Amino acid sequence: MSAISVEHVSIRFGGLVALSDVSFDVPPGEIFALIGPNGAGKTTLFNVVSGVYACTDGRIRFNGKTITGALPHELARKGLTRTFQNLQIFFRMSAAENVMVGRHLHERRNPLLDFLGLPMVHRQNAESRKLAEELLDLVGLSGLGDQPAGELPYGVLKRLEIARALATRPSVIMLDEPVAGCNAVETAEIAHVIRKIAGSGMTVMLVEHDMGFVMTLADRIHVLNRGMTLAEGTPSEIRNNPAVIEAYLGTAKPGETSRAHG
Amino acid sequence: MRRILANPYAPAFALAVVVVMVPLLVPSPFYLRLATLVFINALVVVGLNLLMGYAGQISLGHAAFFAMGAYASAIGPAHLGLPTLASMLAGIVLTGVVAYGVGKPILRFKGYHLAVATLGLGVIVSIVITNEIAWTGGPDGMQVARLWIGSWRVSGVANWYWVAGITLIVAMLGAANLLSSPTGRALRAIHDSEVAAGVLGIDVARYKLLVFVISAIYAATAGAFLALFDGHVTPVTGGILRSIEFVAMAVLGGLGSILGSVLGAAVLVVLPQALTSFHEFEHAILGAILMVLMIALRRGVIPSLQSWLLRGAA
Amino acid sequence: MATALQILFSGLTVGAIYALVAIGFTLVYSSSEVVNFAQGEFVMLGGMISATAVAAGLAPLPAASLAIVATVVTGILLYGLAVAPARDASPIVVIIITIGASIFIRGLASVGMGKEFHTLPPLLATPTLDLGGASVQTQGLVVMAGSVAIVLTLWLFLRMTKLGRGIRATAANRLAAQLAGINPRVIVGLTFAISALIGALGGILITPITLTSFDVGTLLAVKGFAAAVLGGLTHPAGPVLGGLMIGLLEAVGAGYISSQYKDVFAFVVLLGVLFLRPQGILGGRAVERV
Amino acid sequence: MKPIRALVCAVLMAPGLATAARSEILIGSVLSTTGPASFLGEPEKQTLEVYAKRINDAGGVNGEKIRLIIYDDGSDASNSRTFATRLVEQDQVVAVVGGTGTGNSLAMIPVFEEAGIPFVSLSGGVDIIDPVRKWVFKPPHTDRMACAKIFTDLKQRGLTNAAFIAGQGGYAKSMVTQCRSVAGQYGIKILAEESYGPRDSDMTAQLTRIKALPGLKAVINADIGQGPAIVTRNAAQINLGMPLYQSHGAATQGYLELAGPAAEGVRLPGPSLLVAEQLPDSDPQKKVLLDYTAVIEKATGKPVGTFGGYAHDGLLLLVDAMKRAGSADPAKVRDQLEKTKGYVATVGIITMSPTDHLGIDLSAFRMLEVKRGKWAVVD
Repeated sequence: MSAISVEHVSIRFGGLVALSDVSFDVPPGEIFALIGPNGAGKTTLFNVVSGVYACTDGRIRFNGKTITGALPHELARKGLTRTFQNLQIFFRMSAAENVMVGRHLHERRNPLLDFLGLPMVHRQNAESRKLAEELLDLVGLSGLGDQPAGELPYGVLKRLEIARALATRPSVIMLDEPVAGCNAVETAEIAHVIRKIAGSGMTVMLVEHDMGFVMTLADRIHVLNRGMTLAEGTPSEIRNNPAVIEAYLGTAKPGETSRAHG
Repeated sequence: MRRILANPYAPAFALAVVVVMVPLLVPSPFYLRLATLVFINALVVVGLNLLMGYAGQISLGHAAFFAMGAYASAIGPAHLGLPTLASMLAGIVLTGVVAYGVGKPILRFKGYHLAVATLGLGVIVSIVITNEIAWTGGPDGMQVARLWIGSWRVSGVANWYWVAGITLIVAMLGAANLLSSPTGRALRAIHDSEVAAGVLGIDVARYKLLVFVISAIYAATAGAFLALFDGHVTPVTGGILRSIEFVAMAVLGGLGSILGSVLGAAVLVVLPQALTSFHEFEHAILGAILMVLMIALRRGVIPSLQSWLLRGAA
Repeated sequence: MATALQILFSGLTVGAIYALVAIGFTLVYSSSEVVNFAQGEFVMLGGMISATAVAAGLAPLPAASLAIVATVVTGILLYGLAVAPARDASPIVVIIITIGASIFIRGLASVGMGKEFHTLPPLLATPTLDLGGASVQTQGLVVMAGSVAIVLTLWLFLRMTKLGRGIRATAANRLAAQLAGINPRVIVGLTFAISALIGALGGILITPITLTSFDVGTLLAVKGFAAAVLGGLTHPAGPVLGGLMIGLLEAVGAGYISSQYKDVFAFVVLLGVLFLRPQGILGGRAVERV
Repeated sequence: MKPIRALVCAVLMAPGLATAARSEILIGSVLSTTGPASFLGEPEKQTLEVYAKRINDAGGVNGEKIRLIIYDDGSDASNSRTFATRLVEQDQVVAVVGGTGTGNSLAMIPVFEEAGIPFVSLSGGVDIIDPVRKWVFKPPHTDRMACAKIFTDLKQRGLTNAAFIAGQGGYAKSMVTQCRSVAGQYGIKILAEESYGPRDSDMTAQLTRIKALPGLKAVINADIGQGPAIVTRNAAQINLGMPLYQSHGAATQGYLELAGPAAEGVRLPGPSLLVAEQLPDSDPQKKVLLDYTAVIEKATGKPVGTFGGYAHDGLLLLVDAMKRAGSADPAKVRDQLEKTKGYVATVGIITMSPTDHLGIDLSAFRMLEVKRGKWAVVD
């Protein structure tokens, strides 16, 4: 059974067709990459799968169960979470608190007990804080826990989002351009983290423009162009696919780093 | 310095010191009345700050909840034969229920739409209070029976000063507890990014509704206190100008700062008293002070002072 | 039939008044995302200064001109001294600043021009007209025509003149406009001046109907704000549509349902419309980008 | 935390600057000079200030100057109460005259009752003196008296089916409520009670609805401020076709100016103050009324109105009682206030008693009609 099945998904905004009849399957534990030129619909597809947008047609299944139309927080509860292309950091919190928010589903959360500030709430806070530190260590941000998130550099925030997503203990994690704007060292670190989490059995879906990163990391690659599927296969298959080469040469180079909306 | 400023319980502690000190310092009970009014307003503003400053949802209608608490405490004894304490508590619970029912649809709005929707709530409540004369006495208002707790007759400024002051301290402690808990982190997450909060498993709609209800309960409690303290309540209690004043208090003191809420309430309650000597220029000066404070301390008095102090200490 | 027509005219008259207030809100909002709660005071100044000047013996036209100039200067000062210095503050802080400004302006107006109510003579010699069995104030027609004329002029100004295009460019993308050599501070200052002008003009036109006093601005601002949001804060015709809708709802409420609860009726319908069209009646579709 | 505590203390101390010199008689006042009731509060304030100065120029009271301390409650009753506390606790006044709206007066009364300070209210509501409270007096007409005057006139003219159109302020609502309660006694049937908002600018919808009522003979508008003028104009606009009555809230020169020719034929119960010149010389009130008119017009350049007259009566009643008591001692002044007998005021001739802290009767009102842009007495 696939971790994620996208079946004939289409979405329209007014007259604009953003995705048209896209289908693919992601088996558990795989690193699955979505690529395509700007405007191909990669982030839109992420938004549909993660419940941020509702698709116009089609169906999405998660571990065999239909999740079409479910809200993001309901999907998170089932074990699906994501990061964002344009950072969605909680800027008014510290780095550790950002990750602690990711622990939300696994915390006892009773507003009345929270209001009263009972000792068990404080104990739980300490526990969450410890786990948050561990996740920060995992993504290479040891010792930054108390830093206000608003004061951290871009590359660090990218990794903070990954740590925060991991805190929800997902079975599927979707990473939207995890190494955009990162230098070579940071990119290598993030690739290492992704391999590690995939190695633990987690399914990873990612969108990325850095072709070198995608080609070395992904098990399989799905190529979108103008909202439609262009090709799907292993990195070597994609690298040699004439349609993919044409689409990229016809529009923009694979390595381009523009931050335009996908 | 940084540790003191960062301690979530410091504001409540500071206020506790003030509550104990003020009666020793002031020359007449009039100042205690002023302080009591500050506490009552601050109670609303602390709740509003949870909603606006932490969860990032605006309300231009909180005087509606304030008035519901006030009128419930008045109407229970006058028309339903209930003891004052029971009707006060019932009124607070009822206001929470109403906030839940109203919040469910209107919290789907964001930004200026939410502002208009809550403004509408305020207008509606205010019109109902003005027109249902048989129940509310209309624009001239109604008398409020005294509060008895057991054999203790809670009346006069000497009693209400302590009731309001201690309630405010408890409310501030509760707010501080809430903020450093899963619930509070969820609220603060919603403020910065609803979509990120959602993908991390936070039921955004539920938490918005939760904080809306909590802030309504704070407001209703304060409204009940004002009605019982004054012994008379009029529809101005729930007017839209009062709602806007609460927002001004929260923003002036500093959104996201509990101590700021108390200070904002203190400034806007005490300032008109201090400006009476300017006679007809009173309002112009009040407006000018509000403008200048907001321009100079644009994140609110307390957050601006805090970052200034931290910079000085570093 | 005549009753229905009378109620319709009542709604249109009131609606046109709200529309005049609302136009100023949307203009400033679209260029700066600031909701200027002192807009109601512009309306007040337009009416009050004119009425005070007329009472002091000035002819209506010079009195109106004086009022407009004084209000525009107030608008520019408001921007330059209070809003521009806080331009990097959050919208709610800027709103509180404009509320402070409106308390300040109102306070000075009450000292300078007193607290009595004033009126101005209507523009046309015939005060009322008979239309299909209903009677309508000619000044109401003037206000309606005035708000349509103001919207059209504004639209032409925004489309056809260089300055107007600068305002639109700033509204669409502040950074891009800045890169193209447009100074956003000048542009936003200009929109404050224009909205003050519109407010003053509106104040002069509505005073023969509404009468005026130093504190007329507050509630007008509240209704105008609701009208602007209902119509869609960024569409040029939004405020007119929003204003007319609220006016008509109030009149229908007062005429057919309950005059005590007409505002409740209007607000409930307004909220219902916002549920169906969260972007306002004429607002463009907004897709949240993540 | 020290600076904050210091700040709190400093701010709390600020109002303490105004302290009394002991050689003066301190008289407090809380008025609504801003907010919806400022239409009433502002002339009250002007009158108090002008007359306090006149009294002092004429040598003061019992050889002492009086000093007024006036606060603006912004038409908010909770503020009234705060200022009432301030007058008693902080300023330590010996008497209070004020309270513009009925709600404002009612909110303050417990403070003065508890402190034992005479309070002369300027509000219209009958609840203020009914039941009688030891320390509370009130010269103004009650709304109920205005109702009685209008209903008497309606009955005489055979216009027994009437409708109300009223604002939503305290004055308007209280008037309608009190009129409803006494309508039956005069054989008047109230067919409708329409209403409009505080800043509404067009009431033709409500008037059209009223006009369509079968058998309706007259319309009564209860309000203050700009409302009565707009209702009067709208009534003319839609050609109402039946007599329009206003309340004493419209008994001002401002109403005549704002309503213009539309006011022709409108009737209202007003104080003799507005028609002082038309009174016969034998009228005992004439001199007081003309004096008040001359003083205010000279000092403020503005015409007199009902509400300023209330303030005149309130302050002078207090002063009169202080003179008779020979002291400003609150208890003695209160006793003398209660013994006021035949005191000629703008509202009428006041005679108080332990069971009557109002002291005037229906004769204080005259039915006035607008004729050629001026007030004329019709009864």
